[in-house]
Parts: sequence; structure tokens; C-alpha cells
Amino acid sequence: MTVDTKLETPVDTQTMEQAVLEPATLRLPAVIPPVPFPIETLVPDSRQQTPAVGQRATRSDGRLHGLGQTKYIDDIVLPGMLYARIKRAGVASARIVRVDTSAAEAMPGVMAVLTGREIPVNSFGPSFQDQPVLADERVFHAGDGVAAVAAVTEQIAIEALEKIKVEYEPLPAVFDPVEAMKESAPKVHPPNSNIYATKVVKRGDLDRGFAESAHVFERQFRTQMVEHVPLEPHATLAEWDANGRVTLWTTLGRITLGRTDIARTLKMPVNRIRVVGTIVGGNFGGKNEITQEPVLALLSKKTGRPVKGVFSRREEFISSTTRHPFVMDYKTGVDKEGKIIARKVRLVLDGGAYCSWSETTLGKACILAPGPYNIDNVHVEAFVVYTNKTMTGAMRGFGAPQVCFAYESHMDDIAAALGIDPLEIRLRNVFDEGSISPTGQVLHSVVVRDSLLTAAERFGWREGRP
Amino acid sequence: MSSISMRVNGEMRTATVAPETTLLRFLREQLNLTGAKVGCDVGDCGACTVIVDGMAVNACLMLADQADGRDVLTIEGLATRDQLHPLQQAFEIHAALQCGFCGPGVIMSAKALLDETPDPTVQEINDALAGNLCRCTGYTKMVAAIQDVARSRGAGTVKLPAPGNIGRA
Amino acid sequence: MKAFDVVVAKNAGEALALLAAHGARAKLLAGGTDLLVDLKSAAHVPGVVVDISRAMDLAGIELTEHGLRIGALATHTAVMRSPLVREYFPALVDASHTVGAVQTRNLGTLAGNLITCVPSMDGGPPLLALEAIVTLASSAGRREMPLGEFFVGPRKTALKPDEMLLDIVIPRKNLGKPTAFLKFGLRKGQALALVNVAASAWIDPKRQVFVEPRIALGAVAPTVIRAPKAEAWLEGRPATPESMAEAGRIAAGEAKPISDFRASAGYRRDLIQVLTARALAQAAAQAASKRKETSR
Amino acid sequence: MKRRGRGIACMWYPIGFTVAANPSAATVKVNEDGTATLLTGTVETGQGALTVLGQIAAEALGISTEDVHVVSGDTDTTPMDTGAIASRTTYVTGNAVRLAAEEACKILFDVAGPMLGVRPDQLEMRDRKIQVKNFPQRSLPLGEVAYHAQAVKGRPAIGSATWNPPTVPMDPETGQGKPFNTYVYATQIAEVDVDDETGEVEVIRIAAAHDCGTAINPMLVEGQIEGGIAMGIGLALQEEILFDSQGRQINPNLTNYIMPTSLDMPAIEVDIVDSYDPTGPFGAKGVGEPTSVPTAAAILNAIHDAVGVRITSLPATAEKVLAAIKAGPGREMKQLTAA
Repeated sequence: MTVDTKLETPVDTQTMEQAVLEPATLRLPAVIPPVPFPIETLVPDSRQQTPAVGQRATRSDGRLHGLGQTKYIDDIVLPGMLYARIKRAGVASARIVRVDTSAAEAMPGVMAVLTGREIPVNSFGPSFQDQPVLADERVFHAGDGVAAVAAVTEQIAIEALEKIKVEYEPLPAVFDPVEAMKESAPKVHPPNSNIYATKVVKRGDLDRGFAESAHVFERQFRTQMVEHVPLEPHATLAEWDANGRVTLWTTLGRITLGRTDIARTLKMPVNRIRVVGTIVGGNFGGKNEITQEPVLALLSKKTGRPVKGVFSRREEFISSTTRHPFVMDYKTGVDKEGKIIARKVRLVLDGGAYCSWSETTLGKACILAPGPYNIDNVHVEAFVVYTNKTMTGAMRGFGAPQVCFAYESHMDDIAAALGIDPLEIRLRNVFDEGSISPTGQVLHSVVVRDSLLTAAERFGWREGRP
Repeated sequence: MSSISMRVNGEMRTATVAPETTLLRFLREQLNLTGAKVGCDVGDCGACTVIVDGMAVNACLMLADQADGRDVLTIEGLATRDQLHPLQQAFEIHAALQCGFCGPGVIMSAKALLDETPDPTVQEINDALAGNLCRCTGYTKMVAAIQDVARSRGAGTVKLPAPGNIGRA
Repeated sequence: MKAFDVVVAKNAGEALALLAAHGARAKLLAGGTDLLVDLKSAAHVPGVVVDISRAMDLAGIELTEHGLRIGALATHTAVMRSPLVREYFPALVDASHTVGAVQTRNLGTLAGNLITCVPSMDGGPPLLALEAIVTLASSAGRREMPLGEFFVGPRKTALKPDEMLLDIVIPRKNLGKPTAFLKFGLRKGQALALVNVAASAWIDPKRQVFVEPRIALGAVAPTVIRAPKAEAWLEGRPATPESMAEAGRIAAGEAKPISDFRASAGYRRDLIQVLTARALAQAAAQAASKRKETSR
Repeated sequence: MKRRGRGIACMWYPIGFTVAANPSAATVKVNEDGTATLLTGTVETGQGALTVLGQIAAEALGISTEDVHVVSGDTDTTPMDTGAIASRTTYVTGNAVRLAAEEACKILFDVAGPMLGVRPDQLEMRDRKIQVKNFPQRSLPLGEVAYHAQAVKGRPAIGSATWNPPTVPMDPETGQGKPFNTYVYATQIAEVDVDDETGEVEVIRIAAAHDCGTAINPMLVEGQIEGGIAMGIGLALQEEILFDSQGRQINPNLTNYIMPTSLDMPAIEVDIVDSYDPTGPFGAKGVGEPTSVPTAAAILNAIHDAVGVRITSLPATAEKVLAAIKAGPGREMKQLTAA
């Protein structure tokens, strides 16, 4: 019999027992072990050189990252700290009839429960204040928070959430943005229209442009909802002090404006709020507005103890912002040489349940939609609409990846139809120094042509197929 | 409650834990070793990667009790008082980490790889990192940093630690 | 996680005694990569978790008179590193290699992969194609059964509450049988199978025809299944692209894929067809290269 | 069979908010030994903002990156900043930092002028020295001047400044206006293999040429580009939040929400396009967001090149690609006049 397995005992048990018996090693976990770190400061050359600009200087936080010593919020523990958890609605559109927190409050280890009705000003948002901190009367999407718990352990907080009973009366819901634009569609925020912002960019004479075109192409493009997936979930630690000031260590990319929102929801003077932006474990636009900060501040106020809240990965998906799905209709007229003469674009953005950064996304998408091309006749109209889905907000590119997918796909369609090389058709159309943008702006420092040529050179585009 | 005893970063640690405590919670909450992160808590992201008996594992998918009698190495155990681990050095020089949250896990995966395969191919490095999600870097500079360490060590010049035991056949 | 007790079994005997004592209240913990995920989201946790993760008598991979025996505690990494598996069943190495990522393979066991019994398991198809036998034991005794009977439904096996899986045996007659495993997922790393296929066959060196072809399909039915019609059709047929493509078509018809958020049933059928033909081609290529080696 | 294709996509992207004010403030304190401390209200979210801002301050003071310590992200202590959003930190906060450092320089020049026997406007900072322009032989160590300013003249070298990009509101009817002060440009070219029997797309390599104005730190710029491409690959091929008929997410976890792993990454070749924006700090613009803008478009164009089908909705999953291959090319595309 052949045996290819050598079973070894995991650890020499005898040695281990001896080790355990030695008093010196009988250290209890209360004794925090010294964490070794290099005490000698080796500074890479790249950080010591002048001039500083242009150096491949190492990051000021790089060494701590590699040593595992960067303190993210979940790594911070304050004495007496409690753990908060938020109950999520799980229904997309409903009236909240009743929230019964009594069973949760009675649980040993539960120190406080909070509902939406206890939030001094229960609304926030960077453009429109259409988002409740915790839903109180109505649920707008399934990831809405409806109650929160602070408990001595995270597990107790989680189990307490199960004991909170919320009674809902279902309301009609709408999930498709194009459906939501119809007059007959259920209103997400009645009595307001589901179309909550529009934007237009118009230049030249579109009809004449199309009339003068040798060829006109049309295509619809769509994109999906995407999550930022920062590796560190949203996290906040709140501590209310005896002077009535609250300090929030939080994963927020824009603390000054965040503080304004927090002050508004808590109905407090701005100078009573201190927001500390720790090193944030990834943002990509997803951590650009407040989420649970007011909840934790109020739980800390209620309990007189520091309270920490860290989103679960699930909450990260269902209750933080996401990337806007787009429906994009492109119509482009070109001359025989592939020079774009006219372009009409219609954009419909799925805003989800709240505005969040939709206005900004709408604006940027609308302006950028024609692409980096000289087009005399342009008309872009863009709409963003409410649906009863996870709210969409800022995400790396604010609508630009969506429209770029459309205008660049469209460009290749045109190139293929006219038998022009994709690089060549772009070179015939792109902006140059002094070009006029679709909003009439004279552009400076324009290097799109250089970027095309540089990338083509690096790729070996002109050498032909690999 | 379970009484457990394990070698953590070379030092014997004895503790009492609730049986359902994961190794990750134990390291973070009882030993204050917060280098291993909670990124998903279900073994998808790898931010909690530590090395147990020579093998990279997700500390969130192991009970502390299961590590009883074993040898656990965390990111805190790599550097000495005097020196960064070569991987930590290379990651710093290459700016291989951005937000840094995935970093400790990535470096532990890389260490486990290099202990086993001192001169890995790019494919082998990518395979070793596939359990460590990163959203910032595209993994590109991590791979370069790991290659740097492998090259600078040179074939056979590094004494590899004894192979581990978990599931080893 | 909700509170539960853990008892450690240092070997199979202890584990069986604990299972007998606790019965349905108990749950076995080996690799834990599935169990702990389940327990974290479970509304109810078992009263007792019997930890066999250090019962090293269960970890072996060895050649016995019956065939290749893989102990219940052999991890995917152990399978991948085993010289025996690498020599005789490289397809099993490929299958284990596609499970999760390094971290999950270092903890997770091949047996656990079978016991969790999700239809998309990667360990199932090659073992089923290689006609593996599993040994189940309780304090009352042992029984053996073909792997196909062990799979009962999604997340459901033939294991009784007081039973544990002791080992997996690939019969001696299949040692070195040319076998290929192919998996199609939604990405390359940490992928779950949309479809996975194992094909195993001898090739008659003179007639260049398939002998004892075995095709197993994952993620396309409530459990991992064989494709008996395709196998029967292929028996004795020449190893040509046309015959392999036809076998793929037949296999696609035998599957009962569902549409879910990962893929439609129709697409899964397309994949079965393509992957089956490709796996058969790889198995045939293995047979050819083995022949070259021996003739040299 | 695997078919190879290549696709190109270029883009433009603005820096800063759309019309709306998005100011940054900064304070630079030159310490008595010639090192400096920078206070900024922005937050490090992984992009390397603090390193880059430190480099900008260092450049303005003629000292090294290491000589500047950056304090950030505390509303009690650091000055107002609009934050880590809209690819604005290098450009907007960077301009504030540069101006703040120049304010501190003014004090140092005032103090150093008499010490060197020249007018303050004849001085410049370089290599940790204050020196006479075009006559570097006459100089004083920065630390000596900073100490003198603080301890003798009673004028510690502290400078504060704010900056907000100038914009012109857009006409509500036509959208005409100047919504941004500057834009960046980029091109990415993707090479893919498409399996025409399964629809699987493998991205082989991506060449990326990005404009960021002056690259304050080329290594960090590369890092942004590589990371942005990873996110773009997810957008192009893999990622999608799915909902059930009740509006609940189906895949809110990292098992079923498919994002790129290391094994899904192509080879990436980065070029930083030579560019200088006179309105940015030392010619810099920004790079954070645009890195993931053209990736999906380039990949989708490469798929089209490989198998002749146009996927019009993202993500281009293998299933979608195969369905399009089966349906044949030219679907959905409307050409209104004859080619």
C-alpha cells in the first residue's frame, strides 16, 4: 500500500503543555501584547528629494497600512463603548403603521432603541432633503432603516433587531425608471412628480444638422446599477460629552459638508459637532454623504456612552448609494468622412428612492454626453426619476462611464458603417486646444488627441492585428 | 466557555472564549490584534487572512476554538523591532496599497505564497491573491511588489519555514 | 453568531460517539467554510457543534486495495498537493483548484463540498464521473454507497443525523482513467459554477473509440448528475469532434437546468453542450498523450 | 473558438463641481527648523490625497515631501474643504495648499530679504534654502530664516488661503455656460479574447493614456489608473445589483455580486500624457474618477471587433454576448440613411 500522507500532530503537545504551565506564558488576554514595529525610520529617497513635484514619493500612510497599524473605525474601542445596529425595512414601499420596540428594549444588554420619530429633523440630502435618517411614516425602498439599537455587544444588538416588530401597510411601488416617468405611475414621493430633475444642453441647429448629414445613426444603450464596494464598510463611532458636544469619527469623504447635514438633523449648532475623518477604507463616491451618523449620535446621547456602528456587507449594498442605471438614446448625423454634424441624446437616470447626488450626476452626464468631439449641432436632454429601489448617488465618474460607453460604442458603429478605422474617426472629430464645448465653453489644456496617439502607439494600434 | 491556548506571532496565548467566537473576533477583540479586518465576515473578501500552521486562511471562517494548539501568524507578527518584512517594504515602495483595508490580508496571502513558492509566476501570484478582494489598486502594484520580493530573495537563499499541518497530505 | 457549544472530537471514533449522544442537535464542523457561513445567518443554530477539524485520522489520502481513499478531512489544498491525486486524477486537482480561493481551499474539505450538496459543487462532477464510493458511518456501523445515491437533492444528502462521511474511494479500476473537469463561472477567481462538467473515458487504442465514457454535470439539476444517455450513445463511438459534439447535445438534453439570477436555463444548456464536448476532447487528448508516454 | 478583438475609447471629464462652489481652504505652517505642517480639511480615502497635497506644499516651499507633515480631516482643527469628491482634491485643494504655502513664503521672504541684503521679491525657495533668484550662491538655510522669523521677528511663517474654481452658471434653457474650470482627457485601448461558443470575454491587456495635467506623483497616478480600470472591467463585464419583483436586492453580498479578482485583471500599460494646466497647482489637474470612465467602452468595442456584435447594455455577461452572437450582427442598430 502506498501512503502519501504523513499525518503530523499540529503542534508538539508536550512542549505546548509545558509552555502553558509556565507562569510567564499564562498571560491573560487583558494584557495587550506589544506589537513590534520598526523603530528605525527608513525614509525612501523618493520622499527626501527636491523638487517634490514629480517624485514617485511613497505614501505617507503606506508603511502603517502594510504593518496593519492603520486604525480604521472598527479598530477603535473606547471604554464603555456600545454597538449599534439598524433594522432594515425589507419592503420597498409601505406606510409604517406601528413600530413596537418593547421586546427589544427589555432584552438584557440592550441599552437604547431609536426610531425615526425621535430624530429632531428627520431628513437630509445634498441637493434635496428627501431622505429620512430612519424611516418614520413611510418606507421608500427596502434598505431603509426603520429602527436602531445600541447594545453591549454587536450580537445582542443583532438579536434585538429581530425582536423589533414593524407593521407595514403596503403601498404601490415602481421599479423601472421609464415606467416611473409616466403620469400613471405610482408616485415615490407624493405629491411630487417622479421626475425630480431635468437638464438640457443645446447648441446649434439640430434639425439642420441632421438634414445636412450624409448618414444618421440611432441606437439605445442601457447600463446597470453598480455598488462601490469599498473594502471597509461605512462605519461611525459617536461620543456625546457632558458639554453637549458630539464627536463623530466616521468614514466620510467630505467632513465639512457632512457636519452641516448632521447639525441639521440633530438641530444643533455646527460648532457643537466635531467630525473626524479617519483614514477611509475606500470611498469611490459611496462615502460622500452621511448615513448612520445622526443615529449613532442620538444613541450616544441617550445612553451617555460611546456608540459604534459598522455596516454589514449586506447593508453596504442595500442601504448605501449606488451607481445610476442609465437609458440612453443616441442619434448622430455624420458627413461622408465621418465628421459628426449633429447629435441628439436623451438620458433617463434611475435615481432610486432619494435624490442624493443625482443632480450632480445628471448635470455631468448631460454635459459630457456628446463626447470629447467638435459637434456644431447638439441637443442633450436628461431626466432623473425616482423609483422604489436603492438610491443612486455619487460614484466614480458621476454618469461619465455610462455616457462614454454609449458615445464610444456609437462612434465605433459609425466607423464600421463608413469603413473608417476607429482611431481615425476619433482623430477627425476630437477637441483641440480652443475647441468649444457643448455648453459653449472655450477649452484649454486639451490633450485628447495626444492621449489617442499615445495609447495607440503603446498598444501598437497602427501595426495592425496581433 | 472554551479554554484555548495557541501560539500567536510566536508567543503563547491562553484565553477563555465563547465557543461561537471566530478566530477573527478573538484576535481583534481579545488580543487587540486589529490588523486582520472584518470586510464581509463570510470568507469572500479575504481582509481577515491570517496564517495558521503555515496556511493562509480566512480568520472569519474559523472558530477560535479550532485554532487551539495551533500556530497563528498575523500581520502584526511579520515585522520585528528593527525591520519591516520584505513584503511590507516592497508594498510601501510600490505604493501597492491605497486605502489599505485589504492590505494586511493581501500581505499574509503573499507571505504564504512565497513561503511555499519562492519564485512564483504572475499567474501563481494572481491565484494566491484571488481570495483577497481589492477595490482600489487593480492588484497591479501588489503583483509587482511580490515579484520584487521574490527576485530580491533569489532562488534558495531564503530559509523557508517548516511546512504547516492543516489538511496537509 | 448565535451561541452554541463546541465539543472537539480528536478522531473518528470520538466523533461518532458524540453524534450518537447528541443526534440531530449536533452538527459536524470540519473545514467550516460552509457551516460557519450558514451559522452566521441562521435563525437557529445547532445545540452542539462537533469539531472534527483536528481528527487527523480522517485526513489521509492513500492508495488501498479498493482504490484511492480520500479521508473526510482532506482539504482541497491537500487534494491538489497529493502526489497520488496528481498522478491518477489530475481532473480532481483541477476541480479542487477552482473551489473558492486559497484561503477557502486551505480550510474547506472535499468531503464537505459533497456534504453541503449544492448543485454547483466542484468536487462532485469528477468524483461522480470516476464512480466514487462514499463510506458513511454511525456508532451502529458502516455503509457504503455510490456517490450518485449520496446526493439526494439541493443541500440534501443520504446522511442520517447520527452519521458522518468517513471517506471517499475512487475505485481501483478507474486509476488513471483519462478525465477532464471544466467549469464555467461568472469570473475567474472565486467563481461559483454556472455549469461544471467532468468527462472520463478510456480510449480503445486500436479502434480509437470511447470505452466506458462517464459524464457528470454540475449546477444543472437539483444535484450533480450523470448523463447516462450521452454515455450510452458514446460507448464504442470514435473519438471525433463530431461524436463529442453530439454527446454534448445529448447531455444538454438530459439536464434539468433552472433559470436564476446567474444564468438562464437555455444558456446553461448551451454551456453543457460546449463544456461536455470540450471535456471529452481533453480526456481523449490525455489518453493519447499517455499512450505516447508508454510507447516511448 | 477564441476570437481576438481590440477596441478604443476616449473621454473627457471635468474637475470639480458642476457650477456649484466647491471651495477648499488650507493652512501651511513652516516650523522653526524649516519643516512644515499642512492643515487640510480633506480626508484620505485611499487615493493618496495627503501625499500629493504634501508634495504640493513641499514644492511651494522648496522642501521635500518628507519635510511636510499633513494633518487632515478634523472639523475642529482643519480648515473647510469640500472633500474627497469630483476628482477635485489635487486641483482645488492643491491650489489652496499652494496659495497657503506662498503666504507663508511671503513672511519668510520679508524676513530673509534684509538678512540677504536684497528685496523680498528677489528671493525664491529651493532645496531647503531661501536664495536670491539667478544668484543662488547667496542663500540662507530655510530653517535659519524660519527660526529667525518666529523667534527674533515674532512673525511665525504661517499662511492660509482658500480657492474655488471659477465657473459661469448654465442657462436653464440651453445649458450654455462654463460649468467647470478645467477638464482632463484620456484614451484606453483594450484587447480581448471572446469565446464564440460560450460568450466568455477575457480582457488580455489595456493600454491607458491619461491626462492629469502635471503628474504630482506619477506612481500614485498609475495606481489610480490601474484601480480605475479594474472598476471599469467590473462595470463592463461583471457587476450588477439585481432586484426581485418586490424591489429587494437579490445579490447583496460579495459571493453573488461579481467584482474583479486578481485573476480577472489584464496586463495594464500606463502612459501619462504630457500636459500642463496653468490654472492648476504646478500644472496639475486630477485623475481619480476618469480612470474608470473609458474602460467599459473600450472593452465593448473590442468585443464588437472580435465577434461582430454590439452589446448595448451593461454588463456584457457571457450569456448576453453568446445570445448576440447567435442572433447575428447588426441587431438593433438603426441607420436612417443609406451608407
